Amino acid sequence: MKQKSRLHIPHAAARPGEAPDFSYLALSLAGEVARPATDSRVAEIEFLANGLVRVLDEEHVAQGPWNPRLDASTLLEALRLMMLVRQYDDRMQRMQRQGKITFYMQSLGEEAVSIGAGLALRSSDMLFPSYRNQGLYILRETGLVEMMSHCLSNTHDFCRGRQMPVFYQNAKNRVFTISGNLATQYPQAVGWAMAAAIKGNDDIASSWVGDGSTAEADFHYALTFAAVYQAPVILNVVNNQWAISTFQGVAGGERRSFAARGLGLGIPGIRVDGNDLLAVHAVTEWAAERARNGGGPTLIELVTYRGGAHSTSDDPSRYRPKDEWAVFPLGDPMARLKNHLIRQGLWSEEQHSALEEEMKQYVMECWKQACAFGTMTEGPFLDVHEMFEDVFEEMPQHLKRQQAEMLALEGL
Amino acid sequence: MKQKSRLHIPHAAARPGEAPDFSYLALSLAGEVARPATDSRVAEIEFLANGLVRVLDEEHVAQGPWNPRLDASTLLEALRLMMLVRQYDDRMQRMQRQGKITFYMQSLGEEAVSIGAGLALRSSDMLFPSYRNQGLYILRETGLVEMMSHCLSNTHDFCRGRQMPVFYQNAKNRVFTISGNLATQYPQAVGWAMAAAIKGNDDIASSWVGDGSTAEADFHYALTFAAVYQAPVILNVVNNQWAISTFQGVAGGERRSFAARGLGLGIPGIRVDGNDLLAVHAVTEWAAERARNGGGPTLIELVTYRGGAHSTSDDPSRYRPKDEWAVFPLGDPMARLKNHLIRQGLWSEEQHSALEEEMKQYVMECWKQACAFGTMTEGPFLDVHEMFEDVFEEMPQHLKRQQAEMLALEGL
Amino acid sequence: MAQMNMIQAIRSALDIMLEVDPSVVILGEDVGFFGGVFRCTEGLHKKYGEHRVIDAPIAEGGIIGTAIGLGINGLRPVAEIQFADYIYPGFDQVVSELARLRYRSDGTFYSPVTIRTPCGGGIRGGQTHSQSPEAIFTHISGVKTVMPSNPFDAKGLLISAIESNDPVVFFEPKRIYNGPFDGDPNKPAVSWSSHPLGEVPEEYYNVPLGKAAVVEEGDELTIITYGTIVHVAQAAAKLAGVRAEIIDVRTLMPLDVDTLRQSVAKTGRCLVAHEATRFGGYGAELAATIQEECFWHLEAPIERVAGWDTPYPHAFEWQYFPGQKRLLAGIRKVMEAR
Amino acid sequence: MAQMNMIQAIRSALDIMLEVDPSVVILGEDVGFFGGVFRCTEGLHKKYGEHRVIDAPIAEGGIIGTAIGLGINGLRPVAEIQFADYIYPGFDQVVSELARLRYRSDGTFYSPVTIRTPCGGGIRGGQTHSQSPEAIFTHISGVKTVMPSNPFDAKGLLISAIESNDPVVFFEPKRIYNGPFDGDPNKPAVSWSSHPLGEVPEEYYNVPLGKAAVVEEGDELTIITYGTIVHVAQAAAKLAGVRAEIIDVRTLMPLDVDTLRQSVAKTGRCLVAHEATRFGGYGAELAATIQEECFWHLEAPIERVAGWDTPYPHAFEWQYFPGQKRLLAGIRKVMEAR
Ligand SMILES: Cc1ncc(C[n+]2csc(CCOP(=O)(O)OP(=O)(O)O)c2C)c(N)n1
Ligand SMILES: Cc1ncc(C[n+]2csc(CCOP(=O)(O)OP(=O)(O)O)c2C)c(N)n1
Ligand SMILES: [Mg+2]
Ligand SMILES: [Mg+2]
Repeated sequence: MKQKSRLHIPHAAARPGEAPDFSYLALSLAGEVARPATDSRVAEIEFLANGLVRVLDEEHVAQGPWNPRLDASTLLEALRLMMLVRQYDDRMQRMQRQGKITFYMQSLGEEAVSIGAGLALRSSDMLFPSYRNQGLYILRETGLVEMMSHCLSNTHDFCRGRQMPVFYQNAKNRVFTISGNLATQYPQAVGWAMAAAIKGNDDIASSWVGDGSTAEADFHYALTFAAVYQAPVILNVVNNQWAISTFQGVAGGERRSFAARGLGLGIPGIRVDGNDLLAVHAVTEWAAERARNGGGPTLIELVTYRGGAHSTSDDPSRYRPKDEWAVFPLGDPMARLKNHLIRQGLWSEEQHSALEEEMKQYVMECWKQACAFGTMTEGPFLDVHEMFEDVFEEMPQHLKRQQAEMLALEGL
Repeated sequence: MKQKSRLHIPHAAARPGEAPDFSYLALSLAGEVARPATDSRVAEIEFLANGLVRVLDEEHVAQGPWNPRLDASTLLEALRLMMLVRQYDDRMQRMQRQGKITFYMQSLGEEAVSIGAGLALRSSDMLFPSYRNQGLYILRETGLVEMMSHCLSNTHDFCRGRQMPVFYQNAKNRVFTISGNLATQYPQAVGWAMAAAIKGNDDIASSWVGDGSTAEADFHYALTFAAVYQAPVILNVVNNQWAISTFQGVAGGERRSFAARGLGLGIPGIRVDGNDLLAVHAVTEWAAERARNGGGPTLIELVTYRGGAHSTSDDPSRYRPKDEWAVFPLGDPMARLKNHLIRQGLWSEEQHSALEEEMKQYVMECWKQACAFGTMTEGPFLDVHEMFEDVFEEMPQHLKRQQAEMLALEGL
Repeated sequence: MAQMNMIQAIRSALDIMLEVDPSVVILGEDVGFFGGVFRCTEGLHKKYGEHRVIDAPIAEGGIIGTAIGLGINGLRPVAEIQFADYIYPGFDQVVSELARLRYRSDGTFYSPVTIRTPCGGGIRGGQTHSQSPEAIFTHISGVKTVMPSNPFDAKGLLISAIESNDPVVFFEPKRIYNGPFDGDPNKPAVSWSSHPLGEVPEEYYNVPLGKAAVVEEGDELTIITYGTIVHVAQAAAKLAGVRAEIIDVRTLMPLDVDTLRQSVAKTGRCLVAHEATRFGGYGAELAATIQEECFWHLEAPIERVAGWDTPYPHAFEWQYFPGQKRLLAGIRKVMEAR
Repeated sequence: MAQMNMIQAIRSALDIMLEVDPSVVILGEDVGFFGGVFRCTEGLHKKYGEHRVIDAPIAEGGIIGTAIGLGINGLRPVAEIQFADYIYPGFDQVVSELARLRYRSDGTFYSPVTIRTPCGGGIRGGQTHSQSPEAIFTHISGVKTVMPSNPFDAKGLLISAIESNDPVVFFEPKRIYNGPFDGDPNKPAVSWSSHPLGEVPEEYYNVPLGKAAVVEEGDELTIITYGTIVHVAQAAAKLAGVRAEIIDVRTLMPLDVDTLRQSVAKTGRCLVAHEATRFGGYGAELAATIQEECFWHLEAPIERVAGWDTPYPHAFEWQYFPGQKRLLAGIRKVMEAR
């Protein structure tokens, strides 16, 4: 090319070897952002998409109008769940490293996103998670043994070995099956919510995608249909700053918050500190109340940071500074809630380490139980003939033939 | 269902038999909306997406900062082109009714959208039109005989009978080939603009879709990529209030303007009176200057009304009041420009009818010439063997075989 | 019994299902107040209300994606894609989600969506209003594919499709909406009233998915086809003067192999015909299957007659369309091969 | 000459094309700074700059749609779709635009886009990281479809694809990125260095599109396949002890029918094999074509060995994958049929 390129290419704030730099993150103080009525007109509450709703301040005290005023038991339950998610992640990550499972994805540093929202919703509300919302499955009592068994594709796997690890499901407790295809759950959640409205009940749906996934068509479909039919749905964008190797600017986050994406359709947006469990709980409650009362959809951007690698197949040291998380301005959601509880005299370091120990044991126990249902190397194994089931409600002739052919070949 | 549905269903303001009602249309006075510098920050110019940029007032006088101050010859040229588009439409519509062509789509009432924009852009700028932008092809000297020949699929058809009527093209003068698939040209225009930026020249691209088409994925892709790479592109949404039988609310226009759709990505939006040629010219000029200077994309919503049926296959009397257009608050773009010229003493009713007469003759002449290249019933006809060409650059063996087989069957 | 064209038969099926099953909802572009560009939902919006017959934004992927969600929440959605040529933006939701939901969740989640879409040419629609993309759906594990060739089947198969808990892509050959078409565009159009299968019961009935229909019995040649070409094949066989057994596959996936096998075992000669482009088309699966199942009975290569491997050109619609001439040539080729 | 695995060979092709043709640009998810999740573009971002090796938003349809625009404006885009399982959101831009542009504009517009995408299983990727959707592209008039089975072909074919003014969908069987794979997951992995076709020239060369390769000569049986299964077929044929002629189709569309015809005319027996699901798969086109072209030479029905008609299950990857056992059984069936 003769002339120099004039194309704008978004640049990550820091790459390996450079000093982390989060100056691009617009922050607000805890308590700074106002809490409007849930029936406010969108035009009046656009500020929610620009500020950052925060409750916990630097001294770990809950501040301002968004303080959900959760009782001690709820707060302790939230901490327990976040700890459990982290312990679960830690164990499974190591099991993958030891070759016990084929693949794993942690939610390290994003635990408040799932736990804060999950606790603010009703058990009758339907959840459409992404693969980094294991917290929602744990909170909805999917059972660690069951989740581990899934990751092992063993005889106790709730999807009978059909999906690779971390694609959980829990129909009984209304958590959808995770898809490997990004964002596809988003319009499905809107459709589910439309059905709830058509039936005339006040169930709502909530779905989660990552910052990078917002570029997909399904994000646009979901926002459009949700706006047109005023579907009772909460659409969450988990902005953990990275999409594998590309930072959130490559998804269009350089000029405006993801929370603002729906404003052009008349969908209110809330930008929230995703590492502040109280704030996440509060904005979810706000959006749920709005939806239940016929106020339609809300888009929530949860600002957080992907503390670990994208997945066990990924090596982030190739594309981002190793120490970024350590200096992330919104800190570690678990430490922040823990300190909040300690500060209130509801919790202590001793209790914390004790519970942590206990959990390590419990998770270890669960892993042993899960392995009893079979591992990749030792039986019991799933019946191979089952691989032909559930393609259709009833197995058509050609699949019966293929099944017979396969069993014969396997000498079964 | 036991309970009553709570789903929100958008309702057209008026249906057949009801009185037209455009009270939902937010209007501004001519000259009311400010004209910011083209290098303004998006946050400072959001008002452009809410107001309605207008230049011509009720007295047909040009008002305010958006007045492009076009000289008399340009104004007369604009009027001439709009008249020509309408005459062309009128002739082709009647030819379809007489069975001379298989299909047709008018742009009745939307002529200023194409002519106003086309005159404000450089001939080196690339245009990616929708099927209702015939004005752009006429303005870029595609030739009525050529356009008619295309609609006849005759020996002079620039796409050799490959597409149905109205899917024009003009590579030489930089107007893209129209696709039957809605909105697909939108990300292509962004890609074209990205290439211009990569090459380092200051060409820009401009594309058009309808209000209904904004729900398609390609609209989202285009906005996202344009924002991320700050592509030098103008993205136009022609809001003619209807998408076949569904009104613009079904596309998400109930709560916010289409111009606001890009704000969440940091793309400035301008809502403009699409029936005011001066206003259309002015906003296009503004967006073009911004793009050329590295300011990136602009989304322009052109508020207009589809004066005719969706296409010759459509019957609007089934879904909208017959007299809607007559009371549309933004009137008829051609009448408005005509009156503006008359008011300035640059034009007269006599001259107008004379020119109209002249044009009728000219268009009739063109039709005759086009028919000389073949009609649906009388030759000359295209060579049928050509239907196998251009699937690939060189015809592969299997197509050569099929071609031979076909020619044998046709006894050729 | 009543006289119905295919549009009326489809509307009747939708009407009955909306009536008998309160969980049935329809959504699509222009299907509501207007009643659909081909009028298949005319009157249903008024009769069942705007909450059950829903005008959707122009987003095929959004229509199918939300339909999946409606289905997961206990409704039984029927989505209309205005033209099969415009189904591609919704392809991902069909392949990656609709078709896979039951499998990946071990049957705990599924969505009984039916996708109706008009297909095929012969209406001067050019390359973007004439396509027959059935083959890209028959290759997808987890969705059933149907294409009726007459009003009676259209109603019965559509009712089965809606009642099925499996997703179904239901192709409607638009050229024969108003009457059967034997492939000769110069003949005056005939209406369904003159055709036995234009006789359609007003009330509920169904035609099971997965069963082919022997349209004409014969012992010299088997012609396997579906949709519009069924009628072209009948005309061509008559012209050729062969005792052809003509089989209308009706359900493309799952395929009724037994009916095909029995016929070809009897005739020993087979022609496969469809309107879609030839290369990698559904006819390839038919031919591959037949030679596997009936190789020792075959007295001649299986011949494929299909649309050429080009887009559907506006000017040469009738040279593109596999009409009587092409079928006749195909029949002759199979009959003369030895 | 150098030893290259398939990733290095693909990178070398991209490197050379970026070098010799300033209009070549690469875009895709994670292809820039990071170098791609499979490392195929590693180092190119640094070497040629961020304006020619571009990190794209996660939107396959946007990547292909903008790539088309880049191509219309004189650039030569190479788009990477991270996994073939994720190409469906871009399907509409491929079918309705990329494949049709030249035709609908009478050749005045075209866009020479190459779409690279890793496909196939055998890497424990489950149903959304293992698919082989080539058949839905081979059915689309206007796009060429390629799948190499070794580093030498991968580089040569990719260079031809990029140089072609026709759009090409270039499938890369990810299981053999690092070494040939004979279908036995229990054997220790072998690297390309031990394989003759792991010998790849550093410099420019091309392998023409549309030409199949006879991988092994034989006169008892013809095995037609491509991608990973080429290596499985070689192992199975050895096990079976048949003198099989093994043909690697390489370019699926347009298909090199002559090479196939000559071989089957010689052997009289034919097996078709691929990893993709069987029903309506590319193997159907191969079988249909062969029986048309070689019917009178055939001594047995053409056998198809393919992935089962289910999604690719994580737990039963090796029961799903058409390995040596399945090919062996297929070979025996064809050889014993009489
Ligand atoms: C349709 C589709 N395209 C690409 C991928 C490959 N992929 C998996 S995760 C991922 C990054 C997603 O980033 P983000 O949405 O920010 O979520 P996060 O991983 O950060 O939680 C990509 C590109 C996919 N799974 N699906
Ligand atoms: C992908 C796709 N879906 C559906 C259609 C059918 N269709 C053609 S025009 C049209 C309405 C478009 O309305 P709008 O975008 O407002 O443009 P207008 O006709 O009003 O100018 C529809 C649904 C199509 N051509 N392409
Ligand atoms: Mg992310
Ligand atoms: Mg419109």
